[in-house]
Amino acid sequence: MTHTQNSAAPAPHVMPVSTYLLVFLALMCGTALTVAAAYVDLGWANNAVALAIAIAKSTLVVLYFMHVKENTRLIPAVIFSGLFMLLILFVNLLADYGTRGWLGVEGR
Amino acid sequence: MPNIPSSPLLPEQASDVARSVDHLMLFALSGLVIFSALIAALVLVFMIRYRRTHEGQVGEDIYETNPKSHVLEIVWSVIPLGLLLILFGWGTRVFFEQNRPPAGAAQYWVTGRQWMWKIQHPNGRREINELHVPMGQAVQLRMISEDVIHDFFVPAFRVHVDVLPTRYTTYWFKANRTGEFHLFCGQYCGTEHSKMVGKVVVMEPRAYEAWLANEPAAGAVPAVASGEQLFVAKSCNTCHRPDSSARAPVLNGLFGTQVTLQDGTKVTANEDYVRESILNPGAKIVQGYQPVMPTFKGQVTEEELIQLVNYVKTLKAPDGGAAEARK
Amino acid sequence: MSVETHGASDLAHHFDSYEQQKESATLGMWTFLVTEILFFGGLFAAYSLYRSLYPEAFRAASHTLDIRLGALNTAVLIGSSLTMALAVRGGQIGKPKVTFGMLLATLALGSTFLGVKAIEYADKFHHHHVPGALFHFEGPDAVHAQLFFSLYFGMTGLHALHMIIGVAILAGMLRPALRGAWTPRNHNFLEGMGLYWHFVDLVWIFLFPLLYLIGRHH
Amino acid sequence: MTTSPNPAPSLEAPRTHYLNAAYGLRSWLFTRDHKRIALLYLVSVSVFFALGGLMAVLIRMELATPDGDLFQPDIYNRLFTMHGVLMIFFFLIPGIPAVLGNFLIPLMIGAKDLAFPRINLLSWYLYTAGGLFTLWALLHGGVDTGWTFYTPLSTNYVNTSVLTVGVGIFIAGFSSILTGLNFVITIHRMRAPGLTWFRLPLFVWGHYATSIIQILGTPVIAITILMIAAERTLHIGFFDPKLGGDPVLFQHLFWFYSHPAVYIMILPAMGVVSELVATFARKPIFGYRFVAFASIGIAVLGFLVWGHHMFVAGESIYAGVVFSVLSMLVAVPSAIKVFNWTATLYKGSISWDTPMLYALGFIGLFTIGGLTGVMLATLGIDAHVHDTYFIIAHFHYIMVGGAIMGYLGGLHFWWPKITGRLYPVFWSKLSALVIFIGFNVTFFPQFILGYLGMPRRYHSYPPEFQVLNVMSSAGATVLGLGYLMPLVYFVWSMRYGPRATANPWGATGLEWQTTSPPPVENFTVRPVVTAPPYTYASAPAGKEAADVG
Ligand code: HEA
Ligand code: HEA
Ligand code: HEC
Ligand code: CUA
Ligand SMILES: [Cu+2]
Repeated sequence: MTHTQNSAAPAPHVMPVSTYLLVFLALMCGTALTVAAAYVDLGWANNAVALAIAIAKSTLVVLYFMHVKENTRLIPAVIFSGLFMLLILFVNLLADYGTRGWLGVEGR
Repeated sequence: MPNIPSSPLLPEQASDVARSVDHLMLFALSGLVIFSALIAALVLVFMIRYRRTHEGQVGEDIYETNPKSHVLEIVWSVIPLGLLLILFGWGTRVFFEQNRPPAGAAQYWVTGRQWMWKIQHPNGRREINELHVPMGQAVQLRMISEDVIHDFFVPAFRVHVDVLPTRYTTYWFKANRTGEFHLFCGQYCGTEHSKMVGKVVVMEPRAYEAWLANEPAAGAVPAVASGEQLFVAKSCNTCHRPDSSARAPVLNGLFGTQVTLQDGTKVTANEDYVRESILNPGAKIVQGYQPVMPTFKGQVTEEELIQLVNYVKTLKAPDGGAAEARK
Repeated sequence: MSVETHGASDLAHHFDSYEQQKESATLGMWTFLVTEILFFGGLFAAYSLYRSLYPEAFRAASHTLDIRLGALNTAVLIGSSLTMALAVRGGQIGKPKVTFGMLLATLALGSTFLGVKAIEYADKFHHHHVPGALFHFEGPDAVHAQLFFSLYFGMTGLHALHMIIGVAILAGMLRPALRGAWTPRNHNFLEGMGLYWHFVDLVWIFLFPLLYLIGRHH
Repeated sequence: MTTSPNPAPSLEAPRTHYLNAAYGLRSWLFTRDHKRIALLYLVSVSVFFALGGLMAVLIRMELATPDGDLFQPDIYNRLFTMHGVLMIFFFLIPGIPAVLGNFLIPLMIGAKDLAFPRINLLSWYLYTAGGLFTLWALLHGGVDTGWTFYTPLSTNYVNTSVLTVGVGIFIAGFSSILTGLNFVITIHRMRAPGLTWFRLPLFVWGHYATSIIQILGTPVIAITILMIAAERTLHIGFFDPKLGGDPVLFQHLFWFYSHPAVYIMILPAMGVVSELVATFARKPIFGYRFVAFASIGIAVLGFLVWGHHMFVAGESIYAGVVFSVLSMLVAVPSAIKVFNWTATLYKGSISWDTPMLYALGFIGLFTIGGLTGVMLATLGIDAHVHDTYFIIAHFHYIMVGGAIMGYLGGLHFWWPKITGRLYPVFWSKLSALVIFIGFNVTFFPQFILGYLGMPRRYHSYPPEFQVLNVMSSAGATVLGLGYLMPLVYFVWSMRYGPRATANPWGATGLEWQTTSPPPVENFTVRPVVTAPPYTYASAPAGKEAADVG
C-alpha cells in the first residue's frame, strides 16, 4: 500500500473500439436469441435458457463495458460478495416456501 | 382468575410438552450459568491477580511464545460448538413435539380478529375468548385470522403459534391437569393487543360433556349458519350437485384426496385448499374444468368459511371409494 | 463516485497519488453498485417467489405486455451502453469532442427508452392494468395477476427512476465534457457514471426476459 | 504499532488543532473533516438516545402497575414503537461507527481523512434529515406498529404516520450505507505505509465487518420500506393478503436486514472492547487473527440466520430447523471473542481505569445476552418465549448491557484524544458501577417475566406479574441516573477538565502518536508502521494518571 509517486498518472488501459463494437453485436444477438427461445417450448428449460442468456450478456457488459477485465481482483470480489448475499436471500426463502407442507401439518 | 403460578420462577405446567420444554430450558440454563460464571470468575481472578503493580509494567505475550495457544483456541471453539449442536438437536426434537399433533386429536377452530378470539368446538358449539377442553384429550386448533397477524399463546402449554390471515395454522396440546390458564395474543396486532386475552379452561371429561350439553344463553355468541345451510344459501349446490350435469367437480369424497390441476401438478385437498378454492377459485383450476366458479372473496366471513370447509369435509363419497365417486 | 477536488489541482488533498485516488473512486463506485444489486434484489426475490407460487396468473398477465416494445427498448439500452462506453473511452484518450458526442448519443437513447416506457405505461393505464382500485383483469386469477402488475410497475418503475437520474446527470455532464473536464489522468467521474449507466442496462437485461417473456410459447 | 518517526513529531499539545482551526457554525456545518463530522454525529446521536430513553422511562412508568392506567393503549403502543425506532435506527446503528469509527479509523490507519470526505458529510445530513422526518412524525402522533412494521397491520390497519417514519428510516439507511462504503474504501485504499491487514487494530477489523453488513444488508430494508410505502399509499400490493400477497414475505425481507443489523450494533462495540482489553492489560490480544476473522465470520454468518425471528410465524418447520442450526453456528465466533479477551487478561498488566471497567461490564453482560440468544435459537425454547419479555431482556442485555457499555467505554477511552481534556476519575468509575447495577436490576427480572409468559408490547398485564415489573421500573430509574452522570462530567470536562497529553493511557496505536486533540491533517509527519499492533514490550511505557477528582 505504498503510494509514493505523487504525480505519475496511471496510464489508463484503452480498449480498441472494435472490442466495444463486437460486444455490442454479441449483446444484440443475445437479445434476439432470448426472444426466439421464448417462443420455443422447452418445458422447464425455458426459464433456464432465458436466465443463462441474461447472465452471459451481463458478463460481457461487466467484463468489457465496465472494464472489470482490466481491474484489480478486488472488484470481482466485491461483485461476488453482493451476488452471494442475493443468493442467500433466494436460497433461504426457498428453504421456507419450498418445504411448506412437508410435515403435513397446516401452517408448518 | 386463572391460577397464580405455583412457583415464582416457572409458569404452570399443564401438558407433557410443557414439561419437555422446561427440561430443555433447564439444560440450556445450566449451560448459561456455567459459562457466565466461568467467564466472570476468570475475568475477576485475572483482574486481581495480574493487577498492574508499577508503572511501566507490561503484560506478557503468552500467545506467540506458547505453541499450545492454537490448541486452546480450537478447544474453546469446538466445545461450545458441540454443546450448541446438542442444544440444537434437543430443541428441535421438542419443537416437533410442540408442532405435530397426534392422530385422533379433536378438531377445534379458532378465528382471531382485532381484538378477540372466536372458538368453535368439534360439535359446533362456539365461544369467545374462552376455550373449554377436556383433560387428557389431544386438542388440535385450526386457526385463521380475519385481519392482521395474531398469535395463540398459552404459557401453561409453552407454545406460541401465529394466526395468519392467509392460511390455516395449527396449534395442539393435551392438557394433563384441570384448571384455568392464561390465553394471550402473542403477536402485536394493534391498539387493544394487550386486551386480546382470554383463558383456557381444562375440565374433567365428564364436566366438559356437561358443559357442552349446557346450551349457552341465547345471543351470548353470535350465531353462524351451518355449512349445509351456507352451501345452499351461497348456491354452491347449483354447480356442485352430485347429480348435476358435471359443470363442476363433485365435492363428495374430495377431502384428503390428491387433486390434479390444469397444469398437471397435484395438490392435496386439505383445509387450505378448500378455503382457497372458495376465495380464489382461479388460482388452482381442476383438470378438465373451466374456470367458471366465481370468487366468494368478501362474501363469506372466515367463520362461514370454516363452516363450509367443515361441510365439504363431511361430504363422503357415496360408496366408499373416493376416486370413483369423483369421476 | 464524485471526485474530491481541492484547489486547482484535481488530486484531492487527502490522497497521495492519482492512482490511489482512481482506485478509491472505482472501488467506491463498484461498492455502490453492489448495494444497488441488493436494492433491486428485494424486488427480484419477491418476484421469483410469487411467480413460482402463481405461474399461471403470471403467464397470463405477462402476455398483456408488448414484446416488441420490450425488445426495442432492450436494443436501445444496449446501444446506449455502447455509446456510454465510447464516451468513457474518449475521456481515457483525452478526446473531449468524442466524449461530448457520445454522451449526447447516450442521452438521446436514454430518453428514447423512457419515451417508449411512457407509452407502455399509458397503455397499462388505458387497460386498467395498474394495481389499485381501478384494476381490472380478464382471467381466472385476477388477484395474482394484479400481483404481477405490482411487481411489473415496482421493478420497471425503479429502473426508470434510475434512468431518469442517469439522464439528468448526463445532461449536466455535457458542458464539462466539451470543456475537457476529463483527462486521461483523471476521468474518475466519467468512469463512475459509465459504470452506473451500464449497471442500469444490466438490470434491464434481466427484467426483459423475466417480465416480458414468460411462457410465450403457449 | 510503533512508528519509525522520520523526524520525531512533536507531541506537545498543538496551538491549532481540528477544534480551534476555525470557528462558527458554518465551519462545523460545512466541514469535511472526519473528526468534526464525528462530533456532529456525537451530538445528534445523543439527542436521539435521550429521546429514546425518555420513552423508555414512560414505558417503565406505565408498567409499574398492571392496569394500564397511565396512558391510553394507543399512546403506549406509540411509546414502545418510537422507543425501538429511535434507539435502533437513530442511536445504536449509527452510534459507534459514525462517532468513534468516523473519528478514529483515519487516525488508526494513518490517513488524512476518509476516502470520500464530502460523502461523509452527506451521510450526516442524510442521517439528520431522516431523524427530522422521524421527529416530525413523532410530533404528529408517532407510529404504533412496533419497530418491526409487520404487515398487514402496518399497511392496512393503522392510521398513524407509518409513511413519514418509513421515509425517515429509508433516508437514514442511505446514510448508513454511505458510512459503510466510506469505511471500506478507506480501509482498503488509505492505509499508511507498512500497515498491512494483520497490523490493523481490531477496532478497524470490527468496523470493516460492520461496513460489509451495512453495504449488503441495508439496501434490502430500503426496498422493503418502498414496497410498504407503495402498498400503503397506492394500494400496489406486495404483502397484503387481500391483494394476493403474503405478509410472511415481508417478515423475511425485514429480518434479512434486521438480523444482520444487530451485528452492525455489536461488532463495533466488540472492536472497542478489543482495544480496551489490550491497552489496559498492556499486551497483544490473545489470538489476534482469530479475533479478526471472528468479526468477518459473524458478519457473513449473520446473513444466514434471519429466520430465527420467524420460528412460530408460519415459517416451514424445516426452514426453522435450518435457521436454528445456523444461529448456533454464529454463536461460535462470538464465543471465540469472549474467550480470547479473557485469555488476554491472563498474565497481563491490568489497570482498573474507567474504560476497562466498562469493558468488563461488556464482557459479562454480552455473555449473558448472547447465551440467552442461543436459547432463543433453540426451537423448543423459542416456541415458548417468543414475543415475551424474555426477548426484551435478551436484546437489552446485548444492546444496552453490551453495545452501550462498549460505546461508553470507547468514549471514556478516546475522550482525551477527542477533546484534549481529562474527565474526573471518581465520577466516571462511579457511573460505570451505577449503570451496571441499574442495568441488571432493570432487565434481569424480565427474563423471569418472560419465561412466566408475560407477552411483550402489553400495555396492561395480569396482576401476578407486578412484583417483577416494579423491580424493573425501579432499576430503570437507577439506570437513567447512571446515564446522566457521563453526560454531566463530559460536558464539564470540555471546559474545566485538565489537559490531556498525546497518550494518557500509554497505549499503542497510531491515534496515540499524534497530538491530543489531533491537528486538522491528523499527523504532522506521515506515519510508517513497522510492527504488529499492541506491541507493548517495546512501547514507551508510562501513563499519566488521568486524575482530577
Ligand atoms: C446487538 C444486538 C443483538 C445481538 C448481538 C444478538 C445476538 C444474538 N441473538 Fe438476538 N435479538 C436482538 C438483538 C441482538 N441479538 C433483538 C433486538 C431481538 C428482538 C427483535 C424484535 O423482535 O423486536 C433479538 C431476537 C432474537 C431472536 C428471536 C426471538 C424471538 O423473537 O422469538 C433470536 C432467536 O434465535 C435471537 C438469537 C440471537 C443469537 C443466537 C445471537 C448470537 O449472535 C449471540 C452470540 C453470543 C454468545 C453465544 C455469547 C458469547 C459466548 C460465550 C461466552 C461462550 C460460551 C458459548 C457457548 C457455550 C455457546 N435473537
Ligand atoms: C439500542 C437500543 C435500546 C436501548 C438503549 C433501550 C433502552 C431501554 N429500554 Fe428498550 N427497546 C428497544 C431498544 C432499546 N431499548 C427495542 C428495539 C424495543 C422493542 C420495541 C418494539 O417492541 O417495537 C424495546 C422495548 C423496550 C421495552 C418493552 C416494551 C414493550 O414490549 O411493551 C421496555 C420495557 O421495559 C424497554 C425498556 C428500556 C429501558 C428501561 C431502557 C434504558 O436502558 C434506557 C435508559 C436511558 C435513559 C433513562 C435516558 C438517559 C437520560 C439521559 C441521557 C438524559 C436525558 C436528558 C436530557 C434530555 C437533557 N424497552
Ligand atoms: C358457477 C358454478 C360454481 C359455483 C356457484 C361454485 N362452484 Fe365451486 N367449482 C366450480 C367449478 C367449475 C370448479 C372446478 C374448476 C376450478 O377448480 O375452479 C369448482 C371447484 C371447486 C372446488 C375444488 C374442487 C376439486 O375437485 O378440487 C371446491 C372445494 C369448490 N369449488 C367449492 C365451492 C363452494 C364451497 C361453493 C359455494 C360457496 C362453490 N364451489 C360454488 C363451479 C362452481
Ligand atoms: Cu391479537 Cu395481538
Ligand atoms: Cu436475530
